[in-house]
Amino acid sequence: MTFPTINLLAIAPQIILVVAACITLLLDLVVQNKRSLGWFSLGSVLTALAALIFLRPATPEFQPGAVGSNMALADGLSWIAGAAILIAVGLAILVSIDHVADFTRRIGAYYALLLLAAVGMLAMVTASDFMTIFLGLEIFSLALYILVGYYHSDLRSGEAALKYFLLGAFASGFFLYGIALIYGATGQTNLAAITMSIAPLSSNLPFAPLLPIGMGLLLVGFGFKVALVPFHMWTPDVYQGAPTTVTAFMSVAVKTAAFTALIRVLASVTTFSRPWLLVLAVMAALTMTWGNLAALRQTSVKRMLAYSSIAHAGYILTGVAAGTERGAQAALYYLVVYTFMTFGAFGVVLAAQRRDQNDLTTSQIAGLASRQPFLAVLMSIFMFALIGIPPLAGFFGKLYVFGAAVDAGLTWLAVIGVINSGIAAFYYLRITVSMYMDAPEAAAEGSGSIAARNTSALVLTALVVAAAGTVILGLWQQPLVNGIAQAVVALLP
Amino acid sequence: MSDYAWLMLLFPAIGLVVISFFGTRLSKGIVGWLASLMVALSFLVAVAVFVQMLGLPVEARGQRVPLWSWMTAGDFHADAALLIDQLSIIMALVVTGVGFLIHVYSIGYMHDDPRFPRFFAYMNLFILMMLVLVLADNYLMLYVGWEGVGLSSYLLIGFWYEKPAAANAGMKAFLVNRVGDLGLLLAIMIIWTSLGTLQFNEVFQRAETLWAVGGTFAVATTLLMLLGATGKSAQIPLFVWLPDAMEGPTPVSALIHAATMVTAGVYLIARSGVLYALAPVSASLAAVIGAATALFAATIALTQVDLKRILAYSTISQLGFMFMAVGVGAYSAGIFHLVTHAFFKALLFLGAGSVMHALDGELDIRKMGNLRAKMPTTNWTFLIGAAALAGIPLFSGFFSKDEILYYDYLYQPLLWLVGTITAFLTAVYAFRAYFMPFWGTERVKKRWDHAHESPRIMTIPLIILAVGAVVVGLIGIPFASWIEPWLEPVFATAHEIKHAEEAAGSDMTKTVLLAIAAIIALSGAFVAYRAFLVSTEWPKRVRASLGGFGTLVENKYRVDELYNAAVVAPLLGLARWFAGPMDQRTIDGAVNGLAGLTGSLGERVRRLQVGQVGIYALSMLFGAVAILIWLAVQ
Amino acid sequence: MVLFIIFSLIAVVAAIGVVVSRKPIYSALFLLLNFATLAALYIMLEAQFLAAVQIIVYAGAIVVLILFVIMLIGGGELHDIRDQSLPLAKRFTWPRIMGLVLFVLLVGTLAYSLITGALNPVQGDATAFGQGSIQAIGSVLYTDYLLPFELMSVLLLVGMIGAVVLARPPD
Amino acid sequence: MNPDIPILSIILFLPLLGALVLLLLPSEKLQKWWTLGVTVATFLASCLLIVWWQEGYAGMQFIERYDWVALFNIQYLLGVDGLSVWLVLLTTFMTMLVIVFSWEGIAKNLKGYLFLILLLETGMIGVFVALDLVLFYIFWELSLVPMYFLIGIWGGPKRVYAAVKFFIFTMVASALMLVGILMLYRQGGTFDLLELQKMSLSPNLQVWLFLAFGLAFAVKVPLFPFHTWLPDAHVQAPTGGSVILAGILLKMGTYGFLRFCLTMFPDATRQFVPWIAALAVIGIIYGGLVALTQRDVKSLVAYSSVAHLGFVVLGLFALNSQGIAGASLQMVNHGLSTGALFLLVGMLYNRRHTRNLDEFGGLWKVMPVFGFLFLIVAFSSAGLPGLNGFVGEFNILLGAFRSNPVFAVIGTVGIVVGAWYLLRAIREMLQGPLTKPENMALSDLNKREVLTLVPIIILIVVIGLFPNLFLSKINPSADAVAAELENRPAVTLMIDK
Amino acid sequence: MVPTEYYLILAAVLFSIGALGVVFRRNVLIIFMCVEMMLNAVNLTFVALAHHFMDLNGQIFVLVAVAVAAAEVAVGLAILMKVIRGKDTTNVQDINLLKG
Repeated sequence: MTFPTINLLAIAPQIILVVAACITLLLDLVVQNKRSLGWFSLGSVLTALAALIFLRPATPEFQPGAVGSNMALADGLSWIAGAAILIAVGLAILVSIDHVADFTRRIGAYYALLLLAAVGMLAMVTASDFMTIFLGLEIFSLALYILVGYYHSDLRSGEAALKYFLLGAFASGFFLYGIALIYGATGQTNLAAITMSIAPLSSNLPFAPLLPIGMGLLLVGFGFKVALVPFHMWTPDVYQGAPTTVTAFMSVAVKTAAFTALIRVLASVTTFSRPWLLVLAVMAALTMTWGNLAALRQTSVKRMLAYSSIAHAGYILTGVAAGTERGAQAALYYLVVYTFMTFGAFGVVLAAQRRDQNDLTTSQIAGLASRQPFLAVLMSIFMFALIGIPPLAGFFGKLYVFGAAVDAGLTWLAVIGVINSGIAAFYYLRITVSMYMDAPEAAAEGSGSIAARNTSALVLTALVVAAAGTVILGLWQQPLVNGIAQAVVALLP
Repeated sequence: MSDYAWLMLLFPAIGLVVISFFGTRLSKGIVGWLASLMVALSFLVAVAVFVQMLGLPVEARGQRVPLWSWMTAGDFHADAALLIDQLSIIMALVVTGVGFLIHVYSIGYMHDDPRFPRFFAYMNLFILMMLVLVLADNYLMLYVGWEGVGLSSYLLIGFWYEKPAAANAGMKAFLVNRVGDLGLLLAIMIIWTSLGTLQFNEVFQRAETLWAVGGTFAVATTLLMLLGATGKSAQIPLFVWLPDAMEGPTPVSALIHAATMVTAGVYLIARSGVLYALAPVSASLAAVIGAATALFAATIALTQVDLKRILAYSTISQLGFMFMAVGVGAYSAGIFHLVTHAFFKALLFLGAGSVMHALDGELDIRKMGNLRAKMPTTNWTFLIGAAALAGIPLFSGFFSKDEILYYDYLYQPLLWLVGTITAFLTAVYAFRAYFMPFWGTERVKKRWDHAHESPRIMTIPLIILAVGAVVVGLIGIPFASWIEPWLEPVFATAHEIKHAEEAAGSDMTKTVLLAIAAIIALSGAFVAYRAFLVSTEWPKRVRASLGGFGTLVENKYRVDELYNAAVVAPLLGLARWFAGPMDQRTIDGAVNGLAGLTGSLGERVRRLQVGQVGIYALSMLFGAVAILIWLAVQ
Repeated sequence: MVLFIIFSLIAVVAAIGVVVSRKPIYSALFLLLNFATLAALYIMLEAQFLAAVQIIVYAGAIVVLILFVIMLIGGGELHDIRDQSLPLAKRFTWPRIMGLVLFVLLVGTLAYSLITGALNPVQGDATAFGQGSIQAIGSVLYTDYLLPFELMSVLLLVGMIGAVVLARPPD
Repeated sequence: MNPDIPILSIILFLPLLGALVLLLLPSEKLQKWWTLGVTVATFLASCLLIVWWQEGYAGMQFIERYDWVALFNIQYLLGVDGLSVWLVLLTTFMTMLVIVFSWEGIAKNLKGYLFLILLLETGMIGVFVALDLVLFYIFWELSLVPMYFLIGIWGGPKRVYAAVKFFIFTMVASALMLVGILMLYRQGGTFDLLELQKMSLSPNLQVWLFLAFGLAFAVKVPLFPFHTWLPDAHVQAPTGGSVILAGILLKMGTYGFLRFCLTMFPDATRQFVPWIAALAVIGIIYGGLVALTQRDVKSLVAYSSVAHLGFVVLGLFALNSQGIAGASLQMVNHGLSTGALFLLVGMLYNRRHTRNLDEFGGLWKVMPVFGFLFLIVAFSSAGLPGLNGFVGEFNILLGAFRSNPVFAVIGTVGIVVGAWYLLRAIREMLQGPLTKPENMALSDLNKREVLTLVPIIILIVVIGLFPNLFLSKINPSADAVAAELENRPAVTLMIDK
Repeated sequence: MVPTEYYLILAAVLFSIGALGVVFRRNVLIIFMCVEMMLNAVNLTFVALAHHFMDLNGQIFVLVAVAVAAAEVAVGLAILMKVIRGKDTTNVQDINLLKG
């Protein structure tokens, strides 16, 4: 009996974060200044990021290959997705430092859960076996169920957690069943092994008809996590009910993790005739349409952004549904970009909402431009990036995903997509209208709490980072695009 | 001569620019004389060109003066260039000569107007544009002048823009002209599309070889051109603007709406003689239109009581004569009448202006009378003008009108008949317009008491024009015409084409017709004398016997009303329908409706989000089952 | 085969019991029955260790925990009050009818897929399978499945933190 | 003649850099002068294009080409030819004047206003110089944002509605163009316009692509019946915004038709000629008639733009040298004359705070200079020969006549209508008795305002008298486009003998 | 020897019943139990397949699933307690502050 050699370096970020999470829990018992917990967590995230960068694909230390009996894989894909996740969690911690005390006293556990959620996500994106994928998924899901319910004084937070949990568990059932059926179809749970087993001839499979069924069930699970119609229903409720810091984090990182895993799974069955791609395409169309339509008449900015994130899941899925190399590249690019812009948008909500509230209505941001012009400018950047106005990165995301769709012969999907972008422009614009063109609501002005409040410098820093990402990834995207290209090339056999 | 001909254009242009930009800072005297001087210089250049041309052999008289390369697009090209030939120099002489006199007259007439400089700027603009029109070397440049005079006409009619009537009249003039211009523009397009050039001589050469007589292109082109000509020359159907144009200052009426601009249509047809020769239908139509207009306008002129309006309808009628001339191919006769008409009609208008000047702007001839006592110079000059208009023998109008009637007779005696009847009517209304103000008794005493002869600066141009109205006829006296051979080279090609169908007239016919014309004119004058001075009851009886028709004529056949009801009102109605039901409600309504629909769809979708876990799970289950069924049947 | 039919019938009945029971406590007991039946089936499938785990974790821990919660929050209020007071017809609102339809479709689809394809007998390594013994499972769990094992520990850590954070009343 | 400097990039990014520096400037005075300086410098730089112009060359000049996103073959590819160079100059020229106009009267947040105008300038220039489809699309969309804010923040009472309508309407319409661009990429593997023009696409595909691109352009132009955003946007926008909107932004649509539809989809273009030309002439008549009923001067000018741009489109779809060259020149002409009209209306509005025709009358008496300038501009707009409008309209109609006389005839009727509404505006605004006491106290234009307008007036006259100065640069390129499109040899002589 | 398909079909039926329960019932606890039942059905599938393939992979997966179920129960019941404390109801129809 021999122990497997595990390439610990390749999962170094995860290890760092787990250790840091434990230490944070311990420190929570002894440290009085809870802000330092935040700084510590942030430090650990940066360390993990540094480790990731140290292991970047260009260096010899980076060995794309199996980690522990093919359970996980550190490759270009996981590197890019991991970086996006770490950036998201880092930003989330950064904006939390000044705000976490608004909604909880259990600050140590809060940071620990954030870190562990990130661990789960990293595990998911590095996973190369359904088992690790499932475990990663469950880790971050559990952590998020808890984090969603973290706003102690808001009943809606608990309600959101309950809904998220019940439906999440329901979806996990489907997900797991899907894995089981794929296992039944192929006799394998390892992605590489599945690729091998279906490569020669599909008739060789133990139970070929189960593969599409299994994939379909799997899609239910993925669809739930990334909020695809019709598995998206929880999203607005949960995003609205969760503390805004958590919303900001989960709205971006979960999508990155789940989409990356989805891409990996799809890539592993690439040689099989793939009827599910059409399912994905239809879901993409439904998702963006539904998300955009439902967002049109929202009065809560958070809820609106939640629907917006649903719509963006549809766009990303468009790239995935193309089922091509370009599609995967596009989806990855979009994910990275989406991380910055959506995080930024929620971050502005956080900065603009009242300290004693966990929500922001559109009337509350009326006249924001005159009170906090810089914040308004940032929000405008995020809004226009989400609309897809060039040269912001959001535009290129759309360009690439729709390009991939057109390339794959899904022109109809691209058409639906661009029409959706137009519909979406309406509600994003409404935010800018409120900020720049509406007079501040008397009540909001009267309460004074918004006008008087200064945005936390840390939040602003995070927002500036997000805005910079949104702008720079549009103008100077060569490094990212090249990295993505390599990652995707390595992915496909 | 071609090396300095462009100076003709330069001087009024200088006047225009200087007065536009510095006019308000200069004294009135300087402005007025500067403007007049510029026209005078232009006139002198024209004279110089003319004199030089006289010395040249016939073949060398027509010359192109290229100025600059104007417009090129693909294989289309048009130069800014002048064509100096026998026809254009005659026109230029008339324009600058009469124009100069009217400028001088205006110094006196407009003396008290606060916008004195602006008036002269407009006048110089007009002279410039008119010269461009008549000197143009190609149709496009002619079009520039064509619309340019339209602009100055618009500005000058609406010179007293505070008066709504004047402002409206200006607008009407421009728009009605634009309708005509549309025809000219389309004609130009056909010419270029078909012949590949717009330069006059090239067009005529190519048309002669490429177009069939009576062919589609020739007919279409000339008909459209005819539309343009009727607009500018106030013929049926587009004459309605000219009577209203009398709202402008009287010198303007004299210069633009009598002497020069309105004759542009005649000039155009004469210039395009070759094309009309190729399209006999259009030419005949022009003649018919001319005849109809002449008679029609003459009847209206008989019934009008506003002195300037009488003259206006008279102008329309006389232009009808010119159309009759050019329509039947008697281009020289048309141009001859154009020249004589320029003198006597300008004279009449200036005389009318002088009367107005004396009577504080009074224009109703029923309120005038016995002015000869107060205004001797005006009286005599007006009489000469009226005589020339009426075609009293030995006055210029007699020769030119007779020339036209002669050719019409040759072409179609019916035309001659209409022309002769019109000539009779002309004599009647011309002398009516003379007798009623200047003879008889002073009908409004107070006005009469104030009346006075106009200052010298106004009477001298009157005198010069009166002399002109008498002597200018000499250039075309029957059997010894100078102008006909002079212009012949210009119209030679056209005549050649027409030659086959032309019936030759004899000297005998001509003499007889001459006699008839003389009798007609004199009897017309006599009738006027009897009817309007001696037995004033008589016209009333005639009027009564005419009944409804008389009312119709008095109301100018209600053409304005007809046009309003048939064209303007429906268009405005359509515009309102477009703006309201169509644009705001249908199109924009569709746009907003689509947005609203999307919004309400969003609202419905939003409502589906009921907030209940069971429903959410149901939705998921639904999705799962749908996916599975689809994948299972694959 | 007889055993399978018996157990499967019990399992299905128990499952239906969970769904239709009036009170949560009945549901919980039916659930217990269901879990136990499954454990029996595991044994039939040579998964002795898992059968034990099934009894210990599911029956022993999970169901007990659920019962505990039911007791804690008071049994009387826990049934679907509205449901029970309504006449039968009104209980079947459109979501429920829809749910039933979907249920039928789901069963149909899954069964159809499972029946249409023939499951090829693929003979694995029976020795390594070791009849689902603790030893066989343990040896792979700590070698090949070390990473998932560690991740499981992280998962449980998260669960632990969550339970502590959430269940403790706000201070 | 062309020194080796990236002149197009300089023109393109000068305003953007200026805008960024502007953000740092403290006082309003400094901001104004700085912005003016930047726009003047940009204008002068764009004049270098003319100085260094290679005469008689039909292709692209001053080409700059760099890889941008190599993986997707997106290039930074700039270039101008005779069809676009005047639009670049028009942009820099009008922007400069707008800054002069905006010297006074911007009540709030002047810095933001100037910033947005500079940003807009970069966007608009970019549209005219970009030769890579993605780059083009970027600038195309980018120009929406500043205009949206200009309307939405500094606009009239219904500004939010107008701004959002403008944004959504044009954005939705151009969305399909993005799909079209992507389909082209799928065919050709490049976004390089020059490469794509050489490619022959299947007629069926061309039709779809034409529709995708055409919709975007049709809305931007705007072609009937996609025009309803325009009156709202124009009326509500601040004067500077209206000037840029009418003067330049609308040209993006016609330019798009010319640069993309005509050159890349020749077969489809020929197929669509009757439809587009029909819409164009409907627009001419319809826009004119609706303008006739408007009481708001700005609204009147806005609808007149519908009519005028109808002419431009009619010219483009004549598919011959005259039509295309005329349309290209007419774009500039319309920019000048309509821009000037909006400036004049804006100057009046600044004094009187209304634009309703009923409120005016007899203004010529108190504002002679205003009246004089308005007159010239109005007649330029009405296509009076000797002024710029005529040159463009004539060539357009000539070209249209050559390809389909029916449309040309209807278009010519539009000239009459065009004169009608403008004269009516003059009649009701400048002429008539001066009755309203508020109007009697109006002051005439001041020196700055005259200075804003005089350059336009000069150009109006110069283009009218010496159009070949401009056409000589347009013609080679227009001929080249026309030659590609003419499936039959050019017919100049039609003989019926 | 019972064919593996029988087990799989049994599991499918159990899974479906669980899913039905989730959408059918309004009591949070019962919904929760139904979810657990679904997971168990999957476990049965795994075990059956593992037996069919003679492959321990499936069994390990069941172990993972059990761990996940345990953790979920802990977290889920904790969330449930929190909500019930706030709202005093277990009927999911009453838990709808968030909607629209």
